[in-house]
Amino acid sequence: MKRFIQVISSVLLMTFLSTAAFAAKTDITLGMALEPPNLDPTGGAAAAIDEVVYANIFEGLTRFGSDGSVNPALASAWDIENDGTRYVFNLRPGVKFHDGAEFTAEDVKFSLDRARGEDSTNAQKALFANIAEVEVIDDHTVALNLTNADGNLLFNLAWGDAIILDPASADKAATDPVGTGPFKFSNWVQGDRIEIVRNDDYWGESVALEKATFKFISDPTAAFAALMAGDVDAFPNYPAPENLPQLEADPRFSVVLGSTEGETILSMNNKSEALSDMRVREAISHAIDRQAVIDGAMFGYGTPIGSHFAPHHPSYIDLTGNATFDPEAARAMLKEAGYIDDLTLSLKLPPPAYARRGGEIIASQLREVGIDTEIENVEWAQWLEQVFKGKDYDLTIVSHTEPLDIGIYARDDYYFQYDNDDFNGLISAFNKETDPERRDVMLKQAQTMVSEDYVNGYLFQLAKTGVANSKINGLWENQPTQANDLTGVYWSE
Amino acid sequence: MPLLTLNAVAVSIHDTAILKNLNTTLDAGQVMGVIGESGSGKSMMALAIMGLLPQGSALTGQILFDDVALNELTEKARCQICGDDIGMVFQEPMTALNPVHTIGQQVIECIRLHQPISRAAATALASETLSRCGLPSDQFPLSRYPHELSGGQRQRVVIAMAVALKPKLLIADEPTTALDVTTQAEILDLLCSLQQEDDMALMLISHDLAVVASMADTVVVMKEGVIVEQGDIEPVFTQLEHPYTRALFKASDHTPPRTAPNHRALVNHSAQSESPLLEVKDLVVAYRVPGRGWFSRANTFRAVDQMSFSVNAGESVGLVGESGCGKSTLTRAVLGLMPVASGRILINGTHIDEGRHVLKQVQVVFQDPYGSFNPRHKVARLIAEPLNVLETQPTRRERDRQVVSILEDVGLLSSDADKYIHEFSGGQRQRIAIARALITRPALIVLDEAVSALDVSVRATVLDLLASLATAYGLAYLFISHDLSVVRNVTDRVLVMQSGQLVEQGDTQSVLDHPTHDYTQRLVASVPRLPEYAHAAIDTL
Amino acid sequence: MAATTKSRFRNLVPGAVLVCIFFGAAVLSFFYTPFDVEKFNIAQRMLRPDAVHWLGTDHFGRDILSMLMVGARTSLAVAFVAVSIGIVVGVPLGLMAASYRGRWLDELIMRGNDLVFAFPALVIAIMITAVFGPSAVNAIIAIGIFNIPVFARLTRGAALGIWNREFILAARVAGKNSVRISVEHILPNILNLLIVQGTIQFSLGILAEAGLSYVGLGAQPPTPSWGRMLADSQTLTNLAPHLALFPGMVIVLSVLGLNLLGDGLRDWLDPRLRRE
Amino acid sequence: MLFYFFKRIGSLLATLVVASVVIFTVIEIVPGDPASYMLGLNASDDTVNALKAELGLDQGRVMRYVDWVGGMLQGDFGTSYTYRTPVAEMVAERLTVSLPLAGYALSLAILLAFPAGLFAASRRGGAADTVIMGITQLGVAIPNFWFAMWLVLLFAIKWQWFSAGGFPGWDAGFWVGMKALSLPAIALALPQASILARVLRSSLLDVLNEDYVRTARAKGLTRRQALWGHALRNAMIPVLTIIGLQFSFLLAGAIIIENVFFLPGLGRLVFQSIAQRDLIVVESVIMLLVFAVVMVTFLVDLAYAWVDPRMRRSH
Repeated sequence: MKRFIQVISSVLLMTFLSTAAFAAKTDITLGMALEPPNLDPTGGAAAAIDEVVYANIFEGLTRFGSDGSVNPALASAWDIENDGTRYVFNLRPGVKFHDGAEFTAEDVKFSLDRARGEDSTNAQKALFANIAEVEVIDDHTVALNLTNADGNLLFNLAWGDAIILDPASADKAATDPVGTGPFKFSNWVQGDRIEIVRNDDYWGESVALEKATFKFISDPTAAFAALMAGDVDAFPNYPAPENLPQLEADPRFSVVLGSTEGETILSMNNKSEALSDMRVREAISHAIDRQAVIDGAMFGYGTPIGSHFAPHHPSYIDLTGNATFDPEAARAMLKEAGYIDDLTLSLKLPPPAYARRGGEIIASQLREVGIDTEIENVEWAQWLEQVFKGKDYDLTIVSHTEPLDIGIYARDDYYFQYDNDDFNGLISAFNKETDPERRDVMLKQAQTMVSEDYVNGYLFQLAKTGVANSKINGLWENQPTQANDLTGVYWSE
Repeated sequence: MPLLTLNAVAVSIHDTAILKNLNTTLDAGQVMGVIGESGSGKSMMALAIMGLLPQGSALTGQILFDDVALNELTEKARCQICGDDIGMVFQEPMTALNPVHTIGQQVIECIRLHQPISRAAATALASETLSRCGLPSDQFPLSRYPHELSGGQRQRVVIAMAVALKPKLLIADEPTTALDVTTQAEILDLLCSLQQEDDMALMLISHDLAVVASMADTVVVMKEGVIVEQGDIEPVFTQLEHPYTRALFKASDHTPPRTAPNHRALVNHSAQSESPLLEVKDLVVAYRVPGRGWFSRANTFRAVDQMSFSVNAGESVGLVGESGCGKSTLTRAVLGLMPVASGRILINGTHIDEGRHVLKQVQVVFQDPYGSFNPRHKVARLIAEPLNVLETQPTRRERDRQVVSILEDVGLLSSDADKYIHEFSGGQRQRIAIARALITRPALIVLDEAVSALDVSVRATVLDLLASLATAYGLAYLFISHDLSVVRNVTDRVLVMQSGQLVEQGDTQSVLDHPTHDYTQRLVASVPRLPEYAHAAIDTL
Repeated sequence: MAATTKSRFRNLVPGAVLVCIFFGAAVLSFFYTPFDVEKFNIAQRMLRPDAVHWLGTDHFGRDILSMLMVGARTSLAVAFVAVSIGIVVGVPLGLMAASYRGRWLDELIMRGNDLVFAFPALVIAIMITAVFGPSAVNAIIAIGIFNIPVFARLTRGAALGIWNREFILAARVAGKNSVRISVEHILPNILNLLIVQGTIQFSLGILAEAGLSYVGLGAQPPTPSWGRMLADSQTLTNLAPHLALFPGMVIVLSVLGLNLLGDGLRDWLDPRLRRE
Repeated sequence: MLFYFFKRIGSLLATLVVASVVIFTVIEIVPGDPASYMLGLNASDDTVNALKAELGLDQGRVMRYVDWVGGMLQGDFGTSYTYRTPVAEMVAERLTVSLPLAGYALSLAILLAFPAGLFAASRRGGAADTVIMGITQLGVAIPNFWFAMWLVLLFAIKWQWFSAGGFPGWDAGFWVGMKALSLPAIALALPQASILARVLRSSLLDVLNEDYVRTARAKGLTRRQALWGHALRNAMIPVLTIIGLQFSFLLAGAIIIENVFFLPGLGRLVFQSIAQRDLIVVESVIMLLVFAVVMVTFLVDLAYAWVDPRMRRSH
């Protein structure tokens, strides 16, 4: 077998040398694990939608930078008035939709009203809950009047679900998206690929790539094969970390490790019979060897976390100490809680490798402290039905990929069924707060609270493991939101 | 000099000898009859000549045809002779033709295989040959498929293929055994005329002495792979030197000694009632045949049409008729296996569908000694099966006792009770079948072609057994057969059946000697007879 | 045309040997496996075969040989039960159809068969698991369902042949009803056929289990099964080919063994059925 | 013949109707609804209901069944919940991959199987026979997806003769398309070829024992001539059945292979749709597949009649 690998790599090396001298390419093929169900980010939750259209085809008033910062986009500047309850945006002039339509304040009003309206099918409707009125001042000025002061507004408007559509083409967005971005939608071979091409009269500085193809490869082996065979140039979220060392060793590829907003947690049903007892939850947290999970499931890629918070965020505090790996302690606590080798919990695992593999490892670790688990692998649809909606579960493993989403702990009837009035109070206060310092403090409190209540088992921050041809530059390193922003991407000679 | 010579030919399959040291000759234009019972190796000899021996068989000696040693030729060279100079006709016309080719194609193929002539010419020759063989192309176009022809017609096609190229030698292996008497007669005539027209040599293989005697110039008598006697037919058949030949003759015309059944046996059956044992009144049995076309009502086909007859206790009644005349349907009806459209079947005056106890009076022996037993059951169980019809099931011991005694009655050993059926010969199996029929102490046994599948010698012994049982048990027989000679020898009365109807009935002797109905006449006429000299010989036995 | 004893056992012996090995391994695994398959050891993962781990270790550091032994239980059990379902349901249906040949019940059963046959097996299997959630049991059901018409059809065909034999007439003369005839006369005479088909279906069952598990619909963790081992190893083939190699080979060999056994039995039990 | 023909059509339709009911009912009990799947974790209930209404999921069952069937009869298979495009279009799109793939694989299988089967049968018991039968035994035993894995490892990753998967589309050129389908087709064909070869051989051997083959030999045909001229056509009937079954199998059964080679085929469409609870697609595609199977069997029956004149009159 060793020889076999050597043969492969030597062959690869040769092909590399032979393909070394080429003029700079202006087209790129990106691999994606999941195919978007449609291309309207305001009409579906699937991350894959944003991964294709965000910042490429569609733009919002604000947008995320690769470091997570919120930057101007269609809005060139804004003023905050009435101590945070009114935002006035100056829109960029001379912006055109791909179909030639002029971009005006009316479009903004239309889009935001559409998103928050009665029959809205926007997956993140909550983001706009706080908007009382969208007020068109003139063609290039629009104001948002809020019910309460909202420190998150600019941040919220940067989400893919808040992009601006043209009333004329909005309905076709699902299959024929028309936006203001640097790329135009050109072709979709369902089940195989989506192609976008450069938008030559883009308002911003024009992009280097003339054409980009998103190829959908769900099977990790296939993904590896596709990279090796040169069928795809890059895989921004490479689905099989186990192959990364090999790819790193390969001069044709550069492996980019970055952070995502994905807090990967062992969610616990805080209202289920056994888990309503905090001692049990704490025991479980101590029974888990995070590093083993990270190594076994993610092959070492991932940062341990102690709370529901992203390490790269300025307000992050390391709380991993609250749940150190300590089987003895775990046993003791279980005993205290009255369970001696007689606790059986259901563990429902959605498709991603972190859940399926991680689940098996955690199951074996729990077995060590005397907790039996009934593993059930579920498809996402079932997961939503049974776990997320039905709360028919004890344990599950999910990565929560929305940015700064610790607020979900305050939602009543959210699937962990955590309810803690102090925490709810804290969050609602935080949402109103606009002062950075106090927001920072509040976030730190929130982290500590959920960590010390052992609401869930906090495992690790999902790493963004991107693989790309080493001659490609400008792909996002981190993933503040689900996106493959191609504006800055170019091939070096 | 002879056309065909066998020099010390011996054949063995997987090292078991099938044919041993055969020496014989056949001259051009001559007819050689080959006589022998099953397993005598007569068919194997034919296959050996054609080079169609099964895989794994080894042949020694020489088969000379026109001074060429066939068995030393290459497959190719041999194939040039076979079908051209040597033709062959097989026993089973139903399966001898390729179902997916038209009869024309099959004849033409044979012609063009050996003669470089145009398709047109071949077609012409083919249709000519077929009409020579009694299939004129105006009624039987070359485009017919085998399944559209009757057995006799198919056999004519096979013959046509064999004689199309006017071979020097025609081998006919039991060409008529599977056919009805009348058809048999026609086919034999056909072979005869063809043989004379083309002056072929003919090797006619048959188990039927009469058939051979009526056609052959010379005869070869085979037994267990050996030629026991051969020579010109008349001397052989008159002197009957060899004991085996003599035995064959005796058996072929065997008349079992028949004494009237003793009265006690009878009385206990035909219950005081004066009604006959079996009475069939205006019986109609019909099949539904799905109508062609959509809503056309399924029209019914009357297999048995308005038949009335009766069988008295202790009597032996023959039922003759050709295949498809409704014999077996009638049998099944009488056995209560078939719904009756109209008419009545009475046993001792009671209707058969009034329950099992009536049915136990009637039992049956089927034709096929191989197919009529469940190979997975032991003999004891097989024989005891009909006991199921009794109201009160006997105890196990009682059952075994009956089985054993019956086994002995039919001339088998009590030890045979726990053997499986495949350990028995055909004759023994029919004895077991009889035992099975006897176990319920019936008054009537239906013998459905019960001896047709047996070799003459075996048949004779079985017939004797039946006769003696009739006496001992006071049995009546309904003896269904296509073989008039047997019927003549074992029955008191005979019923003649044609296409579902009873055309003639009466005392066996008179009916068969002076048939009134023309069908009966045709039937009787077509039965092959031993020539006078042979009869003379038999009488001297 | 009797076969020489040599060719008669050419299939039977190797087939039987292979099958015995795998069943043996499965049984043995209840009492002994080289290593505990419940113990994970991430540090020891994906070791190449060596003196300690004869077939190496998997991505959780479990001993592959042990996994294969334990996995044999699942894979064989799934296939076996699935076949049993097919036989238990299919054979009676077939017998019924045969004894009512030509009538509406026969029609009904046969049309039912066609219906099941008409459905794309794998798709339905996926549907079933979508409805009831993936598990070994549901895999069994999914595979079992498609075994039913196979046996029903086979049984009916063979039974029809037997029904025409004269000994059935004899049994009817003895006043036996079609149920008793089916049980006493038909069944014993088609048993060989069923056994042979059984082994064949068994092997197909193993393949099916592998296929289902490969798409994640078979046995659920932690229960090992050959199919799941393949599935788990699929992303690692280029890293540690032996993870995919051994389970695959085991599947191939067991299926091969069963097929050989099937052909062998056919040759051995009943010359009339012989294909060779 | 005509009567038979219509009778078959009748039972064919019956099958389809029953099938449609079965499919619909099964789909109905599948847990998980597309709307909430599409809207994900943070969606509020009224949003979900809004979408449900938009997708027409709020109507009654009978209503939906009628709509569905009625639609299909007019060639309208409904609109995909997730893709928001007409199912008919999607299916047509996928068929441009699945049909050629199935055809490619099947012809490969036939091209391999016939020579092998004939050769083995004519050399029966000989060395060649033993070898061929050995190989086919192996071929039957190898799981095609496992085989596919190694194909990719060798031909795509190691030697890079073929791309690891995906489908450029026919507009990229016929041969390009064929090349992309080659590895999958091979992976699919191997087991099918083995089965076919075995069936062909055994059915040939059965036929070779028939009386009419002996008759043919008596006419002076050599063994080989008899094999070609008389045995082959009669041996076709079981073979045809198998080919029919295999085609319909390949149409849908390629799911796993399509995953290994990430081909945008019909099988994968169903697979994804089930995962995404895009039930309208699932229903319609399964229905389509059932239809295909039924049609194929029907055609096979007709083929029987063509091969065997006896069938033309029967029934």
